[in-house]
Amino acid sequence: MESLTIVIGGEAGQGLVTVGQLLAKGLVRCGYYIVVTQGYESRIRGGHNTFAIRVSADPIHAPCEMVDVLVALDDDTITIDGKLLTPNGVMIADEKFTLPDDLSPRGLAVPYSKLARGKSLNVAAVGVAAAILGMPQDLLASLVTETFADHPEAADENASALSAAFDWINGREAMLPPAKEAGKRLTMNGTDAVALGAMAAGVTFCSFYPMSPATAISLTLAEYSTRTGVIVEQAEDEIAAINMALGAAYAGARSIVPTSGGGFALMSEGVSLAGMTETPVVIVVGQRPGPATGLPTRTEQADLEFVLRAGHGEFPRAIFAPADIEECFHLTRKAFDVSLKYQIPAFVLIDQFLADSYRAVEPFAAKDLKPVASGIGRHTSSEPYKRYHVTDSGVSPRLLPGMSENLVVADSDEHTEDGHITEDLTVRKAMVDKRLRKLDGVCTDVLSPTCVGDPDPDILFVTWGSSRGSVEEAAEDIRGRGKKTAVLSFSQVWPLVPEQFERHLLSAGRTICVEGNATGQFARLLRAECCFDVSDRLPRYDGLPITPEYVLRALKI
Amino acid sequence: MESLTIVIGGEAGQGLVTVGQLLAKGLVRCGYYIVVTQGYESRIRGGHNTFAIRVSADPIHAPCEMVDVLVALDDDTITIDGKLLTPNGVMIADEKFTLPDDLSPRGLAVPYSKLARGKSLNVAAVGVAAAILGMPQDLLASLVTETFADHPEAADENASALSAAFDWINGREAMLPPAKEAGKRLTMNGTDAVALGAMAAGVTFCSFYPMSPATAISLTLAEYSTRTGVIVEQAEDEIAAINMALGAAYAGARSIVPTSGGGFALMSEGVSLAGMTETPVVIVVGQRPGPATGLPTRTEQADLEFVLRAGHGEFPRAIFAPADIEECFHLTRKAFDVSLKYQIPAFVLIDQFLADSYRAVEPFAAKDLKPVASGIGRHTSSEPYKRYHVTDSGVSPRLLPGMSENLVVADSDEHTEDGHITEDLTVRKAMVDKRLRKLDGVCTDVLSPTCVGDPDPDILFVTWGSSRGSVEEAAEDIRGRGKKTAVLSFSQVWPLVPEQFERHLLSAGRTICVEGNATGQFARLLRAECCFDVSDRLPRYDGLPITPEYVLRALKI
Amino acid sequence: MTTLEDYGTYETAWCPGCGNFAILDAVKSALVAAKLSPHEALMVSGIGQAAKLPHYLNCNVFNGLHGRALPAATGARLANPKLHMIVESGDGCTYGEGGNHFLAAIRRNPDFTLIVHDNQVYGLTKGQASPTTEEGHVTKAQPSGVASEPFNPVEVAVAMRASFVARGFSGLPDHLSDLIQQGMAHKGMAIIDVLQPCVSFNKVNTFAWYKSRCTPLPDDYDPTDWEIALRTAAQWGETIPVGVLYKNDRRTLEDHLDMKGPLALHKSDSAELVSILKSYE
Amino acid sequence: MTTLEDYGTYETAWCPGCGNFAILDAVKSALVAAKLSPHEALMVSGIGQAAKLPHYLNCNVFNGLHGRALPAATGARLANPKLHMIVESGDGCTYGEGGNHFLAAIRRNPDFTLIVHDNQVYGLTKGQASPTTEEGHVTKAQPSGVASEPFNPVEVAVAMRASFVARGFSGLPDHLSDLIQQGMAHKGMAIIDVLQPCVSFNKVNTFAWYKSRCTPLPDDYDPTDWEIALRTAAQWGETIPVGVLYKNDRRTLEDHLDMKGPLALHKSDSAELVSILKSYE
Ligand SMILES: Cc1ncc(C[n+]2csc(CCOP(=O)(O)OP(=O)(O)O)c2C)c(N)n1
Ligand SMILES: Cc1ncc(C[n+]2csc(CCOP(=O)(O)OP(=O)(O)O)c2C)c(N)n1
Ligand code: SF4
Ligand code: SF4
Ligand SMILES: [Mg+2]
Ligand SMILES: [Mg+2]
Repeated sequence: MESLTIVIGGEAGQGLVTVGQLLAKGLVRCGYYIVVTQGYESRIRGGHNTFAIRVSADPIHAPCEMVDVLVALDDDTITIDGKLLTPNGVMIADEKFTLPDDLSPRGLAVPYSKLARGKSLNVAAVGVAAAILGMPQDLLASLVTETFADHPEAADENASALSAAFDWINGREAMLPPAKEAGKRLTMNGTDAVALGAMAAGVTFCSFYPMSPATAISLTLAEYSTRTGVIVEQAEDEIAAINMALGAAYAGARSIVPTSGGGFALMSEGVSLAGMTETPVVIVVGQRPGPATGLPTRTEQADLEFVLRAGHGEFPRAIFAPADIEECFHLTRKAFDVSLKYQIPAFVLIDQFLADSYRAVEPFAAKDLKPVASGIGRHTSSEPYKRYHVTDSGVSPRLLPGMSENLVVADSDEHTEDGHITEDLTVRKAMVDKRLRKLDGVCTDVLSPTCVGDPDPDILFVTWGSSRGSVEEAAEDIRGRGKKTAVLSFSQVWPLVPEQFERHLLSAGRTICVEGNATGQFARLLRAECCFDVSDRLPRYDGLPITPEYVLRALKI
Repeated sequence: MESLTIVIGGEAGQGLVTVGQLLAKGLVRCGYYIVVTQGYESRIRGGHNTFAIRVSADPIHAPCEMVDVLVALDDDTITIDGKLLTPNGVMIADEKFTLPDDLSPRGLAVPYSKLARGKSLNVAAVGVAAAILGMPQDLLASLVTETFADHPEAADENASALSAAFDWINGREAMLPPAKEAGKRLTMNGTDAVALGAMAAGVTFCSFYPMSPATAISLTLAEYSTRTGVIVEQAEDEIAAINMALGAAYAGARSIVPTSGGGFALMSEGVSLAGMTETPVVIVVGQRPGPATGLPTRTEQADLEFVLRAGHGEFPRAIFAPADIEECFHLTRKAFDVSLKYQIPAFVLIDQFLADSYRAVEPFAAKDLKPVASGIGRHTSSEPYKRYHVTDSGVSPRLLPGMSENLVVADSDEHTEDGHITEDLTVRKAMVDKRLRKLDGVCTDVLSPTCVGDPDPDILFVTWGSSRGSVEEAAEDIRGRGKKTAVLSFSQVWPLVPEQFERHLLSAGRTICVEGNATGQFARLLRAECCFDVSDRLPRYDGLPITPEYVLRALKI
Repeated sequence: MTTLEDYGTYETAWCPGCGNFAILDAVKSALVAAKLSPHEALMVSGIGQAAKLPHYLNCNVFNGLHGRALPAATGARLANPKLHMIVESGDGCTYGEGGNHFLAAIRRNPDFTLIVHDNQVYGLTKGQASPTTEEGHVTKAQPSGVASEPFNPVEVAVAMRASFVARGFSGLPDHLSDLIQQGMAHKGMAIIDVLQPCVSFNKVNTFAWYKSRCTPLPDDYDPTDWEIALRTAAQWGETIPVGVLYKNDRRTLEDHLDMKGPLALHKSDSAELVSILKSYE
Repeated sequence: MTTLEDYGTYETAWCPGCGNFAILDAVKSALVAAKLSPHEALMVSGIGQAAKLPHYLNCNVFNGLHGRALPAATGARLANPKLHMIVESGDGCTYGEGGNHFLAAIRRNPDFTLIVHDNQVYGLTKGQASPTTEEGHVTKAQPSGVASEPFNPVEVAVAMRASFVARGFSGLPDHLSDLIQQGMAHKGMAIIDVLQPCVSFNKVNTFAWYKSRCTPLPDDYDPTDWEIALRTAAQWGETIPVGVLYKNDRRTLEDHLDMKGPLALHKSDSAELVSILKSYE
């Protein structure tokens, strides 16, 4: 499919994200598909940031490294991102900057001081870009009005900057082909979609400690808290966050805890508590490059094994790794479902790339979504209620404290069926078996990996989480060159049910596991779970997302 | 080999451990081999505790479930442990208790009130047991004098109780065969040996937060702190403990951090910091059954995968799992060595069983041990010193702050060679590669698993850590019944070097992985690391150690 | 009517002579005095000897992690403001491992009662120093004596203007039960630090030691005067004042959040979600 | 002689106009005034905007985890008592994530200086409330305003009898540099809470806001009087006193441990080990 990539580059604090979002939303409203990649540093002002929008009239699912339209808000952007400009690419920059000589006629030196007043320079830049792309002026104008509705003065300034920009470009041929249908899609990124998925699951409690790139999930929940009734509590630390979430869940809340690797590390003990007390909780881990503080604003997929093994002792869990924004929504919702159904901790593993990646998303049929089951039972027998009654499925009927005359006793020690601390080692064994038996149920609910492409492929790519889009696009490209390819992609990475996918692995000529970490964590998991050793690994761990080009380069194609 | 098991049973607070240690030490001094198993509850007084000493004139390495001599200090012991008495076993109890009818003549109703005054009843009980075992009275008498040296009054009382007990038994045939050689061996348990191993490695700093079964390691280090110069600091929590240890190590200390699963969970972030800053530290994890608080005083081997994956991001580590007390000493020392050499976190994974298991240990040739290398380099070049200089081995020369004019900059963010925070993604990749390259070095230093038994065995048992002794004894027993058996046993569980052991796995008819957890963590690790799937798993997770009988029962032998 | 029998009698894992027994009795009698049925009460605890208390009476229980009783309790509180909650743990659990949560809970002021069994030692792990152990106290972990100055929880709580700060003594059971009743009746977080002898590991601060020092506040003591309260809370010597040291009527966390009822009864409104989704168009 | 140049000049990742620049200058001038060469100084920090400071001058650096500067510093202190140490971090890092360590460090009293850049907000993560953010302050994370009462670090430190407690303001650079010099000269932990405007995220407590309130203590102020110190530390309104609020000469952690020199120079004595092993015979 044909696509263009627009990159807006500048310093932190220049308002890059605001205009990037504006342009992104405008494109989606026009009916285009987009994939946004945000690159920024761990600072509030200065440095070099980019907001890249790949756009196409056809569905796209991956970023692209080349630049067709570069909106340079500072000098650095010209030198750094200018290198990636395609032969027909256009660079848009303030006339006061020096554009490279070899650029004309593809350099547009814009007289911003004439087009824009005050802070509206950015909007003028968007206007220029929108105009050369061929976007309708009125659509952008109304978007600007909406965006700045709370700041009437800014709104006026921006509106006039926009029209001045369109006037200045006037008459140039549109770079974008027309969109295929009017846009009804939503524009949102991964953190939005996770938050909305949680709302769709009826989330009522969120405790968090700020940490990039997960903070925005809690902020979105907070933004709508008065409308949805969710309580959002900033905790004193991550340990408090997880323990609050568990206390709340015990008492009947649907709890979510968004964090990132380092914060999650502090929650490991709490994860184990969730396992022992069989308290449902959804934990979202927004991955970024580690170890330790690492690169706080970049992307990586290196916390899979940690999330899988976090917490001392043994207990079942489920881990979802959404591949795109739709899945961020649906799988967060499903994480609640599984967590409540089996009374286990469930994880949503995203990463900075996906967290920040705006896309055009088919509207969710929010009205038609079946409500997530509460998992709360009733106690009708005349026997005293037992929170940890041993059942065949391992799932014990769950009641809530204070909501009936029954007493609900939850304990972090090994406990009897009625929840009290015990030293009886026969009970111990029965309780371990009961807890682990729940995994059988979880397995029946596991989302199958998708496998797209040729049957019996020469190359089967294996991937997981947010890398799917790029790997599928690369595979398609290779297929275009006459090789049979397919992509096996996991959006639920635990538990794995080999029967769902083993045949794909076995039918491939060569298997290549593409993932955003250095040591090949998913490849190792495949070996551990189905004794299958992929032929090759294609890792990325420089802080950037896997792109189709990255895959092709690595395969020397 | 022939052996007897003496069990002392009673309530917490009855002084069981004191007399158990007395008897254990006495037996070792006589020249016997022992294996102690302690069973106790998470309380200070009351409940049902046991101190079991298996004793033999030949080397033994495993506990035994049957009881030959039962010293019952309370009624419960008679009913509970009495069931395990062998046909020729003897039960020793106060005459005021009612011994089971079917016991005579194997029940000894002791008139303690006549033999002992005050608190010396326990020593009288030891005396009775020692006398029927056939231990020399004078050896025990001097041991009692030593043990109560600080309480002259108690010493006197105990001495007379002891001789009264011997007099009372007078003339009975010794149950124990004579020892084969005079005892020169040491009596110590796992926590002692870990602490001593750390001292042998020149430990200078220990930070900890109390947690069973690891606390005793720190207490032993504290006990000798004025003599060895080690600083032992009780931290406000486990997070402080690990961060203190790292701060101290950065500044030149050799740091150790003893903890258990739940405390370790809180250290996950710190482990990641050790990985990123390349700060050496030894972390001892004393495993107990989880999840969460679990069974605080029992045993399990279920934190392997957690310790292996703890911490976000990717970095090398080494994990030792001593099989016996000698290895507790030597592998703790080796953990320091590896940690200092490669500037990585190194782990010693023990468990409650081993922590509390007194054994007869060949004296360590402390004088002949080669000192553990400091890992501190020198900076001779005229270039400024770079803490994270990229080298072929991945190991950068390490200097200490304040010890020269060179500045030592350590950073939890991704950093340049000179240790300063960076956003350069090329540097990022180089640093990941540098850190991970160190694993190659670690691999060259890996301790080979031991493989004992028949070549090409019908059954190859695979095991790790403290289960080795029991599995080897069970294998020997099976061999005695005409089946070829062998045991492959890992005392270093990470990294694994398949070339060291693959041939053993492949040459076996059937492979059975015996480990103290429910889900088969080591078996899974074998699949992940060498794509080898054991034929069967033999798990134990009821809080008790794996015993030879347990293995034989499970195999229906 | 609720009676003591409703709260049951259980075998405990405590040592004979331990101060915990008296605290348990005081808690039960306070619950009865408050006319609460067992199912209306939720007890949250951490890990330690003290933290086992909730297992020894009939009620709802969340017995969580060492040091983490307060955040778990805060979560439960927010999930169901109708529950009558007592948080129960030891000095090590609350001021050691859980120190940060102690500070945060005072700042939040949730409406529950915190009872800290302060035996000035880590009991369950066999006698290491806790934050309230006195300087110089010798233990196996501190063979040269504790190096840190002790933490005075009531002093810090008063300094931070916690909304209810009391000190009790397990050897004054009626006084203690009354403190707990007052704490439960108080709107906001009631902190009750209860001095409690540990017969097994604290050979310094014994029953007799406390008994000779703990002196109830005079009847005319004004717990609303912050400066006096601070001075009183700081007292720790031949006389240790016990009673309600300080209180105020700060807003509670629940007031701030304008809480309506149990979150479990909250009906999520799909129309609201639809309208929120619209803002992403 | 050490000069400012020895400490170098670096590009920073801070926002133009941020109060951090003045703090950096004050730290450098205090180091020069103390006649320390860069290699004699160790700066330990956590994570946040403030915590980046050690990267912007020549010295030894341990830039650890968010919230964990104090324990790392305590470890380094114990490993080498000869190092001249400054611990540097933000209000979120020190009083939020690191609150428990703040309490423990006050009780331990290690000999180093703690400089807290108190901008009353989480800067690096974009403006959420920190423990010192005022009640009612609106942020994206607290759209209905902060529900908790703010933490007054100097008040708690004085209440706990920390050995040196000061408050400074980045807008009074000479005064601040003097505080840091005094802190470094003090034997024991010197706590300096530095009010610092965050131009990007704190639109309430701005430079002007602080400037009009921060008032140096009078010359005759007696920082050894605990009650006065406590009252002074509690002041937070139209006037905010800055200066050394309180100090005492408590024993330090190092005194207690009778430390002799860098642990790295410690020679382990195998004869001692042999004799210890003998006790296991
Ligand atoms: C994370 C963690 N660290 C350590 C422990 C071990 N531990 C259990 S109880 C306890 C101390 C309890 O002291 P305190 O809270 O004063 O209660 P007490 O036993 O004195 O009543 C400790 C350290 C634990 N369970 N979890
Ligand atoms: C364990 C952990 N949790 C959260 C974060 C994310 N984080 C980085 S800086 C910061 C807040 C910093 O605030 P403050 O300490 O006040 O410093 P400032 O940026 O305001 O100077 C947070 C929450 C982290 N790095 N690590
Ligand atoms: S150890 Fe101390 S606190 Fe615990 S039950 Fe025994 S006497 Fe009570
Ligand atoms: S965000 Fe605030 S504190 Fe951070 S550098 Fe900018 S102005 Fe300073
Ligand atoms: Mg205690
Ligand atoms: Mg701040």
